[in-house]
Parts: sequence; structure tokens; C-alpha cells
Amino acid sequence: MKPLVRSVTGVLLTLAMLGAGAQTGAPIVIGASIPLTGGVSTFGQHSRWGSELAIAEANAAGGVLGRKLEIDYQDNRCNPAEAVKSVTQMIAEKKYVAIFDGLCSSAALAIMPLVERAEIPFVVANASATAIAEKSGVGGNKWTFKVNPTDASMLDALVAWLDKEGKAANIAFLGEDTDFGRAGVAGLEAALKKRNRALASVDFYQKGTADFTTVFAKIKAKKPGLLALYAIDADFQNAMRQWYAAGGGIPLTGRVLVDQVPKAIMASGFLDGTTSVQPYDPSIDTPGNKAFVEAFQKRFQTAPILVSFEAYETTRVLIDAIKRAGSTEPAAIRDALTKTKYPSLLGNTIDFDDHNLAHNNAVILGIRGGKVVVLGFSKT
Amino acid sequence: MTAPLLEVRGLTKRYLGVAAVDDVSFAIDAGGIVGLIGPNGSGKSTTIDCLSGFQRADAGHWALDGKPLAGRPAHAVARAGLTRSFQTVRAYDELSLIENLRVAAQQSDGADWWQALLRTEPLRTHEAASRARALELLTTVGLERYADAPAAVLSYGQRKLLALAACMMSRPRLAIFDEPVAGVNPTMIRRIESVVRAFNASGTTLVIVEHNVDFILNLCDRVIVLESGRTIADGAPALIRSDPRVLAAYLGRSGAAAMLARGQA
Amino acid sequence: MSRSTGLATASALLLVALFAVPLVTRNEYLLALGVSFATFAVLSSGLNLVYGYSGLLSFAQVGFFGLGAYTAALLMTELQWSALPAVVAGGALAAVAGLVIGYSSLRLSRHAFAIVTLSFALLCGIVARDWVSLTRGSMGIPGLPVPTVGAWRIARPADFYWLLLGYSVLANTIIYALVTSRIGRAMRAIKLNEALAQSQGLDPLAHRLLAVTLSASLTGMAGGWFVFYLTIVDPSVFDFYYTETMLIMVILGGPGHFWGVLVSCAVLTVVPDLLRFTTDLRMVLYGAVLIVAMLVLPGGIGGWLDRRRVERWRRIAYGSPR
Amino acid sequence: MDAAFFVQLLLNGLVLGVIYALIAMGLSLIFGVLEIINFAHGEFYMLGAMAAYFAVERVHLGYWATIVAVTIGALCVGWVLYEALLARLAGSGFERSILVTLGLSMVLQNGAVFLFTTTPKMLQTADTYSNVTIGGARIALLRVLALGIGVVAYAGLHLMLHRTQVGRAMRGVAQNRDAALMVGIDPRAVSRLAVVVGIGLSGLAGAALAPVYAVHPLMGFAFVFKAFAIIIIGGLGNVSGAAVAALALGVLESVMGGFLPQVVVDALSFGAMILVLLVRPQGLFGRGVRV
Repeated sequence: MKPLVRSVTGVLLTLAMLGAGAQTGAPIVIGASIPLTGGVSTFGQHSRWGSELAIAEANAAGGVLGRKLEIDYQDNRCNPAEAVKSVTQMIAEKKYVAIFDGLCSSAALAIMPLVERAEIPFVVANASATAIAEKSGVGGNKWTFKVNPTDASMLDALVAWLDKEGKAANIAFLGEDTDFGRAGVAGLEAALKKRNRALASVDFYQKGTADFTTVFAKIKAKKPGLLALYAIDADFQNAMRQWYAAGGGIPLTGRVLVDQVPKAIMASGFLDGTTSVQPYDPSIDTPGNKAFVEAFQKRFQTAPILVSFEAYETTRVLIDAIKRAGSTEPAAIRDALTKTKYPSLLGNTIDFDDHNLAHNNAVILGIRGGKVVVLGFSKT
Repeated sequence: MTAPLLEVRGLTKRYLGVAAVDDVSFAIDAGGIVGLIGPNGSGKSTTIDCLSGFQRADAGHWALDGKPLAGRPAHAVARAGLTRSFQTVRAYDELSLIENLRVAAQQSDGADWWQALLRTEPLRTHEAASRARALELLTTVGLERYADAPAAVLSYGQRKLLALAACMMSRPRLAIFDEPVAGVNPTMIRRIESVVRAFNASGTTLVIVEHNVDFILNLCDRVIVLESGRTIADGAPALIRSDPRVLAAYLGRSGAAAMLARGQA
Repeated sequence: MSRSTGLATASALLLVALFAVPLVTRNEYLLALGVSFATFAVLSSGLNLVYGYSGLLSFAQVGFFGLGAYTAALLMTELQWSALPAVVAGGALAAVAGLVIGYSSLRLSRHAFAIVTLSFALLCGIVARDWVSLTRGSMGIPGLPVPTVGAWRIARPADFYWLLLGYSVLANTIIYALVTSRIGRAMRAIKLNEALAQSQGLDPLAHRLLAVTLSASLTGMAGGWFVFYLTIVDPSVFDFYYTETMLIMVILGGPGHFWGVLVSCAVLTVVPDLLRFTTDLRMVLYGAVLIVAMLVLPGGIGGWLDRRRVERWRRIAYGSPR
Repeated sequence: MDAAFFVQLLLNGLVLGVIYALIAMGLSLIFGVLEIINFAHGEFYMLGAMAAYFAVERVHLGYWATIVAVTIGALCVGWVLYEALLARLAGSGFERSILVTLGLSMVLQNGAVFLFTTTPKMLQTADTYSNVTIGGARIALLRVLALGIGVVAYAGLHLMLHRTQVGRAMRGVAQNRDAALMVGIDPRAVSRLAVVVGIGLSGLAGAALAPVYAVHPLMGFAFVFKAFAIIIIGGLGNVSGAAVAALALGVLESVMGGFLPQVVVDALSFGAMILVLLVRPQGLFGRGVRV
């Protein structure tokens, strides 16, 4: 019976929290629902670090509206059911001025109706599905804002680049069978179609697959010019070693995590000719990014990755909006967000289109002579 | 002379080519108590396992009241009116004695799943009847004071009594008791003996498989003797006592010696 | 007699109170917890019917859940069915799956059943992710339409709370009626001693198939309603961690103990959320509980009460006779 | 398609098959003797790999030293596992044993996530990037070593089960527990040994594969379900059967994977398992460690 009693008192506590609204002087609190556990918790961790850094810097600069900023994280293990639970809880507690991220597309998509009903701003930093932007702004959901570019727009930029170099002809695709991989193939096919081309071959693997030798042998036998590889985390590391072991020196493309390629393979020049598109790379040479990478390194003893950058910049966009709104009224923050003119670390200015989608520059990265080189930027 | 209650023809069961039961045939008329004895490995257990559908026979036909049972699964055999008890005493430990018995009867009243789920009127009368029947049987075996206790509390002997009572719940035409007195003390043996007589008196034909030869010879009005899968004798206890093949089969065994002694006495 | 009537009135009062919650509070989180409890109450009771009462360890429950969810979602989005028939169809398909799995494996052994159900659940995940033309793959099916039942438009959290609570009560009533009927008694008998049950004319396969199929259909329909609440269905409905959660609810509450499982289900849905355990630690804890429960009190809390009952009778039996 | 391509597929398949076998044989042995399906088997493979990683990165052991050390460690873990958990489950039911080992796997896996995070650890040795070429096909050297280790492990297990007293006893218990009791075999000692060897094998697998695959807490999960399928296809408790099934599956997956979509390959093991369950069930749960 005891646990029952405890649960009941717990419920009463949550009820009590309703009373405690956000009175001035109290910190401004942002709620984040990200995967802190499960398969993609690594990225959840980086998302957390990125946003924490942005908040810390804002507080160091005296906070916002004379109040300190805070951010609470709840685990959604990349599962819509958990995402709904965590966000509903944060909404019910009333003290949150905005909801941050979701990280996984399915989680973000499940959160969207909640924030719309509760009329509280929701800023997406990492989720990649195009459906998010389609449903936002004029798409219906006035409260969702997607700061990171969609795969479609980035891949269009990439294919344009490859086409210019005459490499778009013979691309094989291999990706994990998740929204990341599916979005990748959809984006590439669309971009190639525009140029009357198509992918040479398409293969998917189950996320968590350790052994790629078979599918690599199959792909190699087709002798593609480039391999568009959509793998992350452990899968990416396994793929790198096994792709190297398979030999043949076919360079990669797509959204390759060039910053995570094992040093030995990078140095060997095996992947020379690789051309990748990313919303971000730590090596981008702008003063803003230099400062960010340095601060991140110093604080977390590890280099930032794409996720940490997107979380960082998205949080800053949100903070900027709260400043300009001059209040923590959700509606005011939302209106401020729509009018965003935020100078990105990557040099250009971020603003939202009528689908509440920002169009930051994508960076075209290459591996040339065993090194990562920034080939250029492209508006998404 | 009416048709026999149970008629068995050419029952055969082999393990890895070796015949455990070899072309056994017999017929049992309604009413009596028949004993089935034989030394270890003579095929007693295999025989009744086949008859009750717990083992698939390799050959043979048998019928209860003319209804052929060969090849029917165990639960179908039971529904046809042939129940059995087990050598290793079995009971539903978590269920009360009453429940133990009511489970044993619930297939015989013909009520289907819908009636059971919706507890329709005919079903409620059935259940009331089976409860009464269960109490009556518990009184017969002298366990009525534990009616609502879980079977787990019973002693070994008491469990044997419960198992026998369960065999009688559905008012079967024929019940086979597999070693009802194995490993119980003399007092309990006498008690079980009277219970068995009572059951038989209530109109059920009984077949009793036992190692305890006295028990069989005292109780049964007919005894079938198996040895290495074949029927070697079949008749009244008196005949069995003096049958040379039976003596041969039991020769040297203490049980047989004792039996002989009593036989002469 | 009086005890059972007391239980009846108590549960009736509890139900009234539960249904009244949205009238007294507009705290959507409480309602979300309620929805989550109502859903898991169906899942764990369904598993209890199969494992607790019939003694079959099923890993397929999460498969039935997702199968019902996907069927309902696809019928509504692709074929514009209305909610009720779509969900019922989901339940029906789950039932068929349960029947096929059960029949093919139970003729062999309980071992085969456990392993076949496990592979079924895993295969469901693979199909959901990779049969894109049918399931839309890992993107899932977002923005599910608002279900309407008759004139009732189920849009607000309160509506979903009532819907899922209502369904949960219905499903649990059916299960309760079954397990307290003599069919349930027969199921327990078969679980406790299969050979004895057979010798008394009970057909083990038939009873087990009934348990598996019914549990599958109820679980499947729960899946259908639940994803409309989420507004999205994606392959994570087959997450193995749902299976682990269901199991721990049944084991802790006591397999074969209707109320025990419901209580542990309530406790395990509400408490971890309020304590905000991270899932890792929660699963570590659940795992430990599973081990300890299995070694120390295999019957769960309910089973422990049973053993108390036996002890009491032992005292009566071998202590002073009346 | 050219010959080199087939050779490549074949070799990949062989290596893959031996990797499966390393994990499946222990699982099969434990089932054969204890009738327990060890749900946590994949976690011991994962822990073996983790241990190997730290042994090399922190303690700077060599490749072979690491493999020996980790295997010995795994043997001890197996002993503890038996004494602490499995011994209490002796003959108390299949479902119960599954639930206990499932609980163990939950603790180990989520505990590992909590301690090490899901960030992949890459174990780098001198040979990480060296390859061997056979008939125009390239294989990573470390995979060839893993293949060798697998073959040696199988041979060793075979010898133990056939040439040694305990081995024969083990097969005896598996075939008929009661008979074994009568001839004076202590089933407890035999079961203990089966668990020790089984866990030892999964530890060995982890150590041998740590330099081949990325090391992370969820790495066992991916393999263990496939291993279930394998030991069923091979006939539960039939160690050779498991080894053969593993090898066959590896080669089949590789060759099919050369032409068919990967998802078909992933579903292959389950499909084969269910087929076997339907076609020759009687053989499946027939007891007996046959090597």
C-alpha cells in the first residue's frame, strides 16, 4: 500500500505546483524534451550541452529581462509516447515559457499538437523531417519553429554542387532505416530528379547493424562513383572501418560526418574526393564559430558536433526572441520569433519563412588530400 | 449376456522397436472392480496410458460402451466417460478442494463457453449441482472439513483420496485408479479400500492397477495379470493365487513369496 | 459474500472517482498519466490472462499492440474509415495473428510459444520500419485524424482520458468475467497440472488459444485508441521496453491475480513519472526487481497472499481440530 | 558477376558465421544442460568487449594477453552467475528462467548505458587497418584472427565434450538427468561447468570482436536474438547443430545479401527459425548436447 500513498502525495504535489506561476524575479524556464537514454542518447547529450552553453552565456551576460534563464531536460528516449508524456507534464506545470527540440522527428511531430493546443512556442533544433515545416506556419501550426534546415534543401545544394563537378551521375545510397536515412534518400532522389538523374542503387540497413561487409561487397560490385552514406554513431564507425577494409577507394557523399572519420582512414587519403553537406562543421572558419568551439571544448572537454551546434544556435534564437518580446508571454515570444533576424555563427542571418522554417547556410565539406576542407556554403 | 463396458482388442505399444505392450486384449463388463497387476515393466502403466489417451498406441482398438476411443486425445476419452488417476498424485495445489472437484466435472454438463462467461441460468444450476456433488464426495472420502482449503495443505494420503474423488466427479462409466495405495500407511490403505468399495457401490466400474497384491486380491472380483507386455492370466483372485505362470512371473520376489504363504494358509 | 459485495462497491466508487477526475482538474499531465495507466491496464491484464492464468510467457503483446495501432491508423488515413470500425479491425487482425502464432507454436510446446512470440514482436518492428510502401517506414504516420465515435469528437485530453479509461474498464471487465468464470478456473487448472486437467476432459489447446486470442484482440484495440491520442504511430510502438514494462507489472502484481496486477500497474505508471527516474535507471531497477521477485516471491504480491492462506489452513488442519 | 565477388561474399559469410557460432554455441550448451534460455547472453558478449577495450586502452595489454585475460574473467563471471542465480532456478520452469535472465540483461544493458553512455568506443590495435587478400577478395586481418579463434574454440569444446570425463558427464546430464544421477554424476557440478564454459565463450567472442566492431552497451542486443534463432535452427541443446546453423546462416546471409535487399537478409534468420519450428518441431526441443 505504501507506494500507492507515495504516488497519491506525488499527484497532490503536481497539483500544488499549478498554483506557483512564474512571478517576476523568478527565473525564466525553458522545457526541453530530448532522448537522454536509449539508442540515440549520445545526441541527446550533445543537444543538452549545446543548449546549456547558450543558457550559461546568456546568464553570464546578465540574463534576460533582468531575470536568470533556466532549462529543464526531460527524457523522451526518442519515442513519441514518452515525448508526449514529458511535454504534457511540462505544459501542466505552467512555469515553462517555451519547449525546446525533441531531437527525433517522430517525437517532435508528436509534440506539435500539444504546443499548439497549449499555445506555447516550440523550437526545433535537430529533427530533420520535412513534415515538421510543412505542418507549421501557414501549414497550420503557428507555434512550431524549425531552426535547422530540412534535408531536402541541403541535399539540393549538395547535388547542385556535385552536378557542377560532374559527379552526380553514378551515386549509390546506403542508409539506416530510420527517418534520418529515409529523409536522406527522399532528398537525394528529389534533387537528382530535378536534374533528370537518379540514384544508382538504394540500400537500407537496420540501425544497430554491426556488420556491413555483405552490403558493402554488393555496393562495390556495382562500381558506383560515390556512396551516399547515411550512418551515425556506432554504425558509422563500423561502416568506416569496413568500407576501408573493403578497399576500392570509392569516396562518400550525402551527410557524411567527416569530423568523425577515424584519423587513420582520413590521413590515408582513402576517402579523398568525398563531398558532404552538413548544416555545420566545427572547422568552419568564422569568428563566431571559433569562439563557440573553444567555449564548448573548455566546458565539456570534447569537440562540438552538429547536434550540439544546432542546439546551441536554436537556444540563442529563442533567447533573442524572448529579449525582443520584452515579456515571457508565449504569444509575445511567438510573434518575436516570427520576426527573427538572428546573425548565425556561420555568418549569414537567420529568419523564418511562412512555414516557420529558417534557411541557414549549409556547408559543403570535402575530404581532399587526407584533410577536411570547407568547399563552400550554400543557401538552403 | 450384454455387450462389455470396455472392450480392448490387440493393444500394442513399442518403444524403439521393443514392445512394451504386445497385442493385449480383454473385455470388462459393467459393475465390477477389476485388478490389473504385474511385475515392474510388465506394461501396466503403458496399457492404461494408451487406453486413457496419454500415449499414442501403435496398434489396437478399444471402445467404451461401443464408442471407439482408439486415437482420441486424453480429454476426449475423459468426456466419453473414462477417467483415471495418476501414479504420481496430482492435484491443483492452489485451488480449494471444492474447486479441485468442480473442475473435474465442468466438462460433463455440456454447458458451453458463452453460458460459462454470461453465467446463464442452466449453468448456475449445473454449478450448484456440482458443488453439492463435490461436498458429497468429500464426505465420502472424509475430507469435508477441508472443503475450502487449498489442496496444498493435504497430506500425501489425503491427496490420494482427493485424486480418487476427482475421478468420480463426472460420474464416469469407468474409472482407472493407478496405484491408489502405493506408499501410504496401513490405516490409510484400509480407508482407501472402503472408499473404493463405496465408489463401486455408487455404480462406477473400476479398474485398479497396483503393486500391492494383497490389496488387489482382497478388493477385486477379477484380476488380469500382465508380464512383459502380454496377458498371462485373467480370472478370479482364487485362480490367480495358484496360477503357475503368475507364480513364475513373481518367483523369487518377496511379494510373491508372501503371497504364496498366504495362499497356502 | 459480504467481502465480494464490498469489493464491488469499492471498485464502483473508485471508477466514479476516476471518471470524475477531468471535472475537478484541468491538469493535462494528470490526464496523461490517467491515459497511460488506462492503456497499460489493458496491456498488463492481457498479459496476465496469457501468462498469469494460462502459464504462457508471451513476448508478442507489444506486437499485437502495434499491429492494432498501425491497422487502425492506416485504415483511417488511407481508406478514410471512421475510428470505431478501424480500431475494431485492428483488434480483429491482432486476434488473427494471435490465433496463428498460438496454434502453430502451442502444438509444439510452451518453449516454442515463448520463442515464436518473441520473434513475432521483432519481425513486427522490422516490417514497420522497412515495408515502407505499406507502413511509411520509420517516418511513421504523423498527424492522425481526430477520431469521432458517433457524435462524440475526441479531441481534448479529457475526451481521450474518458475514451481510454472507458475502453480499459470494458476490456478489464471482459477479462475479469472470463478469469472468474469456470473457464478461468479451467485455465488455471491447465496451468497448474496439464495432465490432470486433460484426464478430466479439459482441452488445453482450446483454452490456451482462447486466452491468447482474446488478449491479442483487446491489446490490439488498446493500441488503436492509444495512437490517436499520440496523433502519430511509428515503429517505436514495438519498442521492446514496453514488453519489459508489461512483464514487470504482471510479475510484481502477481501472475494470476487480477487486482494485484492492476494495482502494480497503477503504481508503476504513476510513481516513476513523478519521481522522474531516467529510463536507464528505471530499467535497471525493473530488471533488479524482476530478478528478486522471481527468486524470492515468484507469485508476486498476490502469490505471497496465497501462501499466507495455505499457512493459515495448515494451522487449522494440523493444529487443534474443531 | 565475377568470381572475386563470390569469393568475397563467401569469405565474409564464413567470418560472419563463425562470429555467430562463437555466441550461439555457449547459448546452446547452457540450454542443453540447464534447459535455460539465457536472455543475458548478448550482454556478456558486450561486457567481454568492454573489458577488452579497457584492458587495451587503460592497462595496455597486448591483443592475445587481452583475449586470455578477458576469457578467464568471463569464466569466473560464469561461475558467479551460476552460483548466484541459475543454481536457484534448477528445474523450476522454463518461463521463470527466461524472466530471471531477462531481468539480468535489463540490469546489465541499461547499467552499461548509464556507466559508459552509448557513445561508441573504438579499440585501435596495430592491425586495425591491415587486410589480407585471398583470391581477389579482401578481408580485415582481425576478422581472419576472429575466424581462427572461433574454429579453435569449437575444436576445444568438441574435445571437452567427447574426450574428457566432465564433458561426457555434461552430455549425460543433457540426455537424461535422472539416469545421470543414478550413475553418480553431480548435475550441479555439470551445470556449473556448462554455464562457466558458455559465458566464457561469449566473453571470448567479445574480446575477439572488440577490435573488429565498435564497442557500445547495445552491441549484444543486435546479436542475441539472431543467436536464439540459430540455436533453434540447430536444434536446442545441440552445440554442433548451432555451430553448423550459424555458419550456414552467415554464408547464406552474405550470399543473399549480395543480391537482395538487406531487410530480407535481416528477416532470413527469423523466417528460417519459424519454418524449422513448423517443419521438424520434435527435433527442436529434444534434449542432448550432441557435438
